[in-house]
Amino acid sequence: MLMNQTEEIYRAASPAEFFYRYREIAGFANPVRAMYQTIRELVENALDATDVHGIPPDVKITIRKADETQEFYQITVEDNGIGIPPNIVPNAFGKVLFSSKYAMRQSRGMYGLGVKMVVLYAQMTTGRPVEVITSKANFKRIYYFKLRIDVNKNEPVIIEAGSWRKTRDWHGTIVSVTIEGDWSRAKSRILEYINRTAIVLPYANITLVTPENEIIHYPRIVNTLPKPPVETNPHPHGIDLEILSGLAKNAGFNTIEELLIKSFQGIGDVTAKTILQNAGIDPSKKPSDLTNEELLALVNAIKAYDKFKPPSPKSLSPLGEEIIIAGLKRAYEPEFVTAVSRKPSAYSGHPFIVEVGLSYGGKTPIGEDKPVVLRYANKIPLLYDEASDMVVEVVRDEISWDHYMITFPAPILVLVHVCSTKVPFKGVGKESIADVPELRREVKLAVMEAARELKQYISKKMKEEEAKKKAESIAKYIPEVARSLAIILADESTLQSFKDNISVKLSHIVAKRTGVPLELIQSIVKSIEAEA
Amino acid sequence: MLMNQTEEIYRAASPAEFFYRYREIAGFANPVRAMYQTIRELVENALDATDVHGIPPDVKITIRKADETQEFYQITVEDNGIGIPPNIVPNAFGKVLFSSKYAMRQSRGMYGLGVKMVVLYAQMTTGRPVEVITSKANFKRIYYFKLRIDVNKNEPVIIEAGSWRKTRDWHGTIVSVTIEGDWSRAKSRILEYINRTAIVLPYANITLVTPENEIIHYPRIVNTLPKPPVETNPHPHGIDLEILSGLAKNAGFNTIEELLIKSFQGIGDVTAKTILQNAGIDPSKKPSDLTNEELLALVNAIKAYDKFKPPSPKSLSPLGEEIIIAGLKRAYEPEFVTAVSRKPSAYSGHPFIVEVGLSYGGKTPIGEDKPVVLRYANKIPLLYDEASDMVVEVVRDEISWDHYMITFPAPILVLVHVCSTKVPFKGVGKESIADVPELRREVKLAVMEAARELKQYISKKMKEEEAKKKAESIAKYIPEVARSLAIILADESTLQSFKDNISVKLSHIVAKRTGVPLELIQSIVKSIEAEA
Amino acid sequence: MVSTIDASARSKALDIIKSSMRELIDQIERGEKPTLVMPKRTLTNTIYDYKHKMLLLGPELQKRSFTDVNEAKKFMQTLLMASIIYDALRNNEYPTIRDLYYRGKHSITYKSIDGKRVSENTWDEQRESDSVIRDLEVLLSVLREDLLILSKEKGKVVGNLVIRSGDDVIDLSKMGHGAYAIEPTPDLIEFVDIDAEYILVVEKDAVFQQLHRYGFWKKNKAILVTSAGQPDRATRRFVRRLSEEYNLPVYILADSDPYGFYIYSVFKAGSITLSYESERLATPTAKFIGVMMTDIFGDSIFRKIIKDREARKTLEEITPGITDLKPKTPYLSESERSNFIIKAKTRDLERAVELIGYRVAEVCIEEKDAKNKIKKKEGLTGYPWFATPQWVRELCIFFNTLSKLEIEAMASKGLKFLADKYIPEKISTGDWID
Amino acid sequence: MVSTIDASARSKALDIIKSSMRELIDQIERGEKPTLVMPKRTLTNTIYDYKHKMLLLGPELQKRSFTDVNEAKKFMQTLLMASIIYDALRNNEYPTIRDLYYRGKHSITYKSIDGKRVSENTWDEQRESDSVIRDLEVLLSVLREDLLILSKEKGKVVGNLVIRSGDDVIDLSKMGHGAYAIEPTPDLIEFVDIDAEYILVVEKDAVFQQLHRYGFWKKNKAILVTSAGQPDRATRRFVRRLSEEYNLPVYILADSDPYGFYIYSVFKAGSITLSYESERLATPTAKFIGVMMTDIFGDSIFRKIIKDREARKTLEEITPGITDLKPKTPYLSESERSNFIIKAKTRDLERAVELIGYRVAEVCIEEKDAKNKIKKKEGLTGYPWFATPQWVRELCIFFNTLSKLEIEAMASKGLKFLADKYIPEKISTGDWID
Repeated sequence: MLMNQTEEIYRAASPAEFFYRYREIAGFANPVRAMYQTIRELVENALDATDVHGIPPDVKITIRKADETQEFYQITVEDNGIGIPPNIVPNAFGKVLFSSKYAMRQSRGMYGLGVKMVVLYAQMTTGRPVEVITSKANFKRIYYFKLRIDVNKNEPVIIEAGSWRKTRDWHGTIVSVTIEGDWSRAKSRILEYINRTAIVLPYANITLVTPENEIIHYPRIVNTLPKPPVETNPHPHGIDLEILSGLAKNAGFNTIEELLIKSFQGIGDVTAKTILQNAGIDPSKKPSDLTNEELLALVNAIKAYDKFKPPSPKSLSPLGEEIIIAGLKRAYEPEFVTAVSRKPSAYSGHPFIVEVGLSYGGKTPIGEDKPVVLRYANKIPLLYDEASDMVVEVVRDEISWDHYMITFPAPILVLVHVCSTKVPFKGVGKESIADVPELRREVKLAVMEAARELKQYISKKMKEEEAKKKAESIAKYIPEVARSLAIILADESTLQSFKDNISVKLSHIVAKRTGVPLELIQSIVKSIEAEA
Repeated sequence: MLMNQTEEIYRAASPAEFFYRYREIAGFANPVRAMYQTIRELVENALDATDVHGIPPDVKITIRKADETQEFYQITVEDNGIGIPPNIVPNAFGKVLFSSKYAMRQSRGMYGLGVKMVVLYAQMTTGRPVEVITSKANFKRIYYFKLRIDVNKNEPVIIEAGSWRKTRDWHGTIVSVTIEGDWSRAKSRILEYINRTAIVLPYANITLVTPENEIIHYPRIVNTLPKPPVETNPHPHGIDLEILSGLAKNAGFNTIEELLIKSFQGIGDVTAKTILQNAGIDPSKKPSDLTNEELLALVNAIKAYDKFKPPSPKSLSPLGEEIIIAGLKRAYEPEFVTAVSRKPSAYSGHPFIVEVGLSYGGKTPIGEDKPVVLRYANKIPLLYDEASDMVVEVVRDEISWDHYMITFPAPILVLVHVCSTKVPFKGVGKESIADVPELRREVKLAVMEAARELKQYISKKMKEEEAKKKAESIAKYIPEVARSLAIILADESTLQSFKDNISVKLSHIVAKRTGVPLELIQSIVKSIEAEA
Repeated sequence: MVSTIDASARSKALDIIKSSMRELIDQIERGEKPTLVMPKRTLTNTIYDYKHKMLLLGPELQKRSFTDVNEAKKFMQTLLMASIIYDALRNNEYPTIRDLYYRGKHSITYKSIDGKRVSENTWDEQRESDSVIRDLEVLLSVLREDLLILSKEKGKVVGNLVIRSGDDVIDLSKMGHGAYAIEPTPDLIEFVDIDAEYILVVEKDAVFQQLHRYGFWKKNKAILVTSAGQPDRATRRFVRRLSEEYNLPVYILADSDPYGFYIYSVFKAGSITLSYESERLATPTAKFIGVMMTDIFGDSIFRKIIKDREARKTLEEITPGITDLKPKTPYLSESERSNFIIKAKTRDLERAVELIGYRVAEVCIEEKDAKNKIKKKEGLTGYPWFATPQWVRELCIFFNTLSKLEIEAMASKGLKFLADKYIPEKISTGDWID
Repeated sequence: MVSTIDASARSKALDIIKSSMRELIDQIERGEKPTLVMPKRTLTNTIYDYKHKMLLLGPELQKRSFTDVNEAKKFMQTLLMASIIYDALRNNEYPTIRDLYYRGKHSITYKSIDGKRVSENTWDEQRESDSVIRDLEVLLSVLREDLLILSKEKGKVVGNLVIRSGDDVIDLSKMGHGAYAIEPTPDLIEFVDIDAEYILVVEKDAVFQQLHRYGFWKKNKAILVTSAGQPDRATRRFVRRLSEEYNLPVYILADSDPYGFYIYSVFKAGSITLSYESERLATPTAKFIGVMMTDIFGDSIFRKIIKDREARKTLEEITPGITDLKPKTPYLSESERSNFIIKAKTRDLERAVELIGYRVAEVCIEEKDAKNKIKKKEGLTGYPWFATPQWVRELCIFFNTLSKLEIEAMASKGLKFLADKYIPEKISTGDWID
């Protein structure tokens, strides 16, 4: 047998190195996409540092050309958020997979990856470090860092650090990076992203300064914020064997019963005992003593148990109807607007809420054969893969818009916001929502509820028109009928008077029969110019 | 200002934890997909352990139901590869991002992730550890491991380990995992994957044992292997600032000139000096002393330099024409088959080779309006996202198949294999090839070359037919012409003889004029049954 | 210049219109809503009189009030049309329905309640004006020809027949190779002299020309008529009058396809949607002489089909007597059939279902595709005058073979065959369908 | 039974066929490839004779050899058709072209070189058999009517004219309200007596009926003919013979649209693709009396267009004299126009370009959409007999207004207007187009 065996050399890559190699996973495939993605990551971090903590966001994005010959852009995003403790900053910006977002609550972005990919992309294209300025509300000083990532070690390298006394009552974070980008081709995407973000954040001040020094500003128009999400224990239906094994080995509970009660939502004494009995496990057994078979039996028992309360919606932060309406009003000055925020629901142990806004008339964009759809997941706009999105499918194919008195083309737009501790995305790109039956049902109900309100509005407007149209549609024929009868029955000489006489009499008859004032009928008859 | 600031809790997730959360990135979204992906990862590792090292692969895949009530399947893949040293085994199967595949050469799979995701998925669904049996050719013993991954630490946990003396001359690896799967829905995908793999690996023995105990066997039919890839230095055009900075800081060269010459392909003294001069850098400068600006200038100078030799194709391992032809012959028993292996080419510093196989007639599947296309990247079949693949686009839209005398529907199939140190995939799913102009051109040229050979074959076959058809298309009308003339010019009594006389004379005239034997014409005339 | 007979027709028509309109004036003067009352021209108000073999309008009435929103425009149009026709009569004119469309078409411009000037045409398409002409026919109980409305006229006739038309006396046996083109108002024709045993109506002009040239009518003492396709009103009325007044049998010779059968049906009973005119235009005694499906295929196919008990039962339910039919042998050989037959199209199938109903199709069609095509016609029950054993047999063979045949194909066996054998033999042996 | 005149026509035709086929036999006997030689029926071999205003076939010849692969089937078909016609003539038949199609259609079954039994029809569609009939017409230098091939015949005539047809003498002024339907072989008609000043050909049957009924031909000493739409061969030959033998002017009355103009063109010059028959069927002296575009719109639109120097130059290049045209006032008022006019369709536009060429369209069309629609017609130069100042004016107005008008719309101004004013006035003032 022919053989030419070479020895293999093995080594472990750091997460930073891995993601540097596979940067397209995080959306950094080329300068256009990377520029858009950079804006998103920084803006979403800024928003997670503000509204999630009850602070009405002030976010300012500045993009400026940073090199005369090369396509380098400095992107700076400033927020008024809770700030980052100085001891955390290096890792938060310089260690891939380091994050505050592993908690069980609704938030934006992909945990532990976003801003670090920005930093990696910057140092790979322009070599410039990230600059961070931050302070928390109760701090006396403002801290300043300039850092990069050591890719091989996945560690931050601090290039410069410093601090100064606060002279005004400021808190927040300013992040600035310089990357290779392609503004001319990324511009429209970025503007659309900001615009869509502003629609659901009327409680935020958002400012964008473009490289051309254009200033795009969305001022705050509401002062109430959505209720922030609260961290909760996971729901038992969201469990798998690996999670349970992990808890059993490491969480340090004395009995498996205690573990169940303290680690999950909605498991009390009774429930815990029932489940353990179903799984054939002694409730007082030490968690770390459980065999793999026992753990598997427990997982199956939990999944089979159908009496849990639905997952707690506390971890969610819906927008609320007022905010949606305010946002749509500002964006489209519609003739009619409404919003629906559904009650919480759940799938596979994950709570979710569906919200819908509906804008009609005014400057609402025209839907050619179906309404325009704006999609949001956890307050983030979804801009791509519209065709395959379940939400779009429901709005376009499952709702009979003609039942709601809409005839296309029509100026109608539907905004759908899905918030969840785990939004079921289709594919890795996270740009479209997958077809989960529980979710589909809620989207449909929400859209129908909003559409019903629209229908009531349209219906009332139409009835008033109809009555008058009816009388008109008879009166307009009076002169023609009178003339025809005159031709057949009158002489040449009496033709005109015969005709006039019949015309007057018919006007009276029509007025009487339709209940419309005689004057209206006569004004129509008079206006007629029947061309013989 | 309303404020309700909560404190953030930060931590770093281990790579294992991260990928466990985002397992859909690696294709483990649901039981159907995960089962398919598991087979792929294990088979591709088996192949990388064999043909890459010059060993004709013997791969056996066994799938069996592992639980009576639950959908658990034990999947075992056995190869005759180079084996894994026992000290490496735990990390190779139990540490995410640990891999032998970071070298600069063509190989299958995504580095450092594949088999570990299988292990993670197994322990999350069935809790069963992975079992590995392995030995290298020169070892006296066979080693055995049973292990799992500690997700939080991203470390292997050895549950069992052992070894025994070899009693026969065996080397290779046997990996066995038990996962939750969905055989009934994954089956067709898996069979297609194996079938397509076998087509380009006629030098491999591949056996699949299904849960129903069906045995699907593709025996070895060729004994030559593709030339294995050889590790090389990277080509300078594949560089970016991050790579260069990393080398400058850590690689331990004395001068930047030395660094350039020893770290990259095709840079000698002269080239190195020219580049450094263009970048305004002293060649004797210590690499670690270079400023960020200097490094950036150097990257730009390298990118601007257009006199490098193209990237070395040594790191590639094309199939070769013989292997492709053998594979297609076995699969389709075609009437005509050919293959084209193009010369190496390159894009953005990455070498690549395009190979094409063309099968026509026999049991070749029917293309309705264009040829059926089989796509391969680095010997791996691409089964999905066909519509958006550049290769499919070229075959379907850029080749005028009618110029090559193909009229659809036709039994024609085109196999396209792209091998490269970096195949340009579209999107994260890695199921379709992106539109890179250099690559597109090569694909087109290769397909056209193969199509030209097909055309020659068809053309020759057709000409022989034509000559005979021509004579036939005149001769068939002789009786009708003779009869018509007889009706007009003969009496009732002489009609038959008149007709026969004309018929004989016309046959002679036609034979003379077309140069076809008189017998052929007479046999056609005789066969006529003109129904009056 | 104008014939005296036209003048008297005119004054009669003027009176009829006048008196009908006077009723409306009375209503208006009394302050009542003006309403036109006329027989309903709907399918549900159409009755087939089995005894006289005739379609009649039933007793239902339609009331068209000016003050009914849905009827106001139609009301206006009806009166407008009455006034135009009245005007034409008074001016010695002979309008066509197309003329009337143009004469009445003008726009009504008014200021709408929302302030816009709106323009609307009295009618936009001839479909609309044609419809009110039909309304006036039933309202006034006259045919349009009685109102001196002329139409395009394709019918021709030759034979031993002398007529008076206008102020002339014309001998239709002295037309040379040409023929007499029937006038659009056949009620004004006077039959002066006739020497004929039957009337042969030929669907196709070219076949008419051949039979005429061959001397068929002289040899067979026939009146030869062609409708040149779908028969127009005058041809139908001419045939009806001639057959009725001289008690002559009428034989229809048409293509062997549902369209040919339909032409026969138009001669015999008229259109089911225009039953009011059938009373005077239809010839209930007309007989279909051919080309029959059984002339092509014989009856073996049909006999095979009714061997099936279920099939027989279904067909017997439609009309009793299908098992008592006389056997038939075909006129065509196997190879003639294969050269001459044309494959039926979906439209043929649909028309056949319209004539005989869906159940016959269901029993007789074998081809799946064809069956699916007419699935939506389920529920159609066919015309009463087709519910006879012979027609069931003909159409059953059609459904089964999905074939049709043009009369020219028969003629291509030789004009002698057609003129001296096929037609005379079928008439003498009674091989026709009533 | 058959007229004596038919019998002599028959024997002449048999001889012609026989002698033509004998030439082929001679070739075969000599061992040469059998070849039919006939005038080429292509556009490039069609010549317009400006002097006689007639389309003629040019001198180019087509050779159809049996041994030419591309011609073998056509050769067979031509001989097959000759034999069928020969047979029909011998059997005293009068086939139509549809009959001939059926008579010749059968399958040729043979064993192919690859061993399969193959079946092929002599022809599949009538298009094919019609084409070889035309080939035989030019090969034998006869018209199909000379071979006693009949066709559907729609033409009718009335007037002070006595003819002999077959064995009858017929007075066409004594047809009552009806009319005389012209025979399919008008060359066999003998004109016995005539008292008329001109021939008026009316495109539409219904208008013919009205004028006839109104006594128009009596009052105006006219022969009134209708073609009932697109004229058939017999009507064209009838009009040609009558006008030629008595030197009578012929006026064509048609719709004012490119289709109406085209019908005029068919009467006057025939089809450019069938020029061989035009020699005997066309009436080069026929005049278009109306309805003209200038009757509807007057000529102000045209005068405005040719104020533009470039436009005038282009049109003058097509035909000189466009600035010397007599002015015209319209017969219709503004409001009549708006009620009667129909919007032209793309097909109308295309046909107009076919008649007059693309350059006139380019100069006169204003609407962008319409211009784009006919872009692909660029390069068409129109028919020679339309290249006159008057026709350029008519079609220019058509292109500019994109409007058309039916003759019925004129009639709706009153039959009196049409019969007593419009037609007589236009004839007496010479307001027609030659």
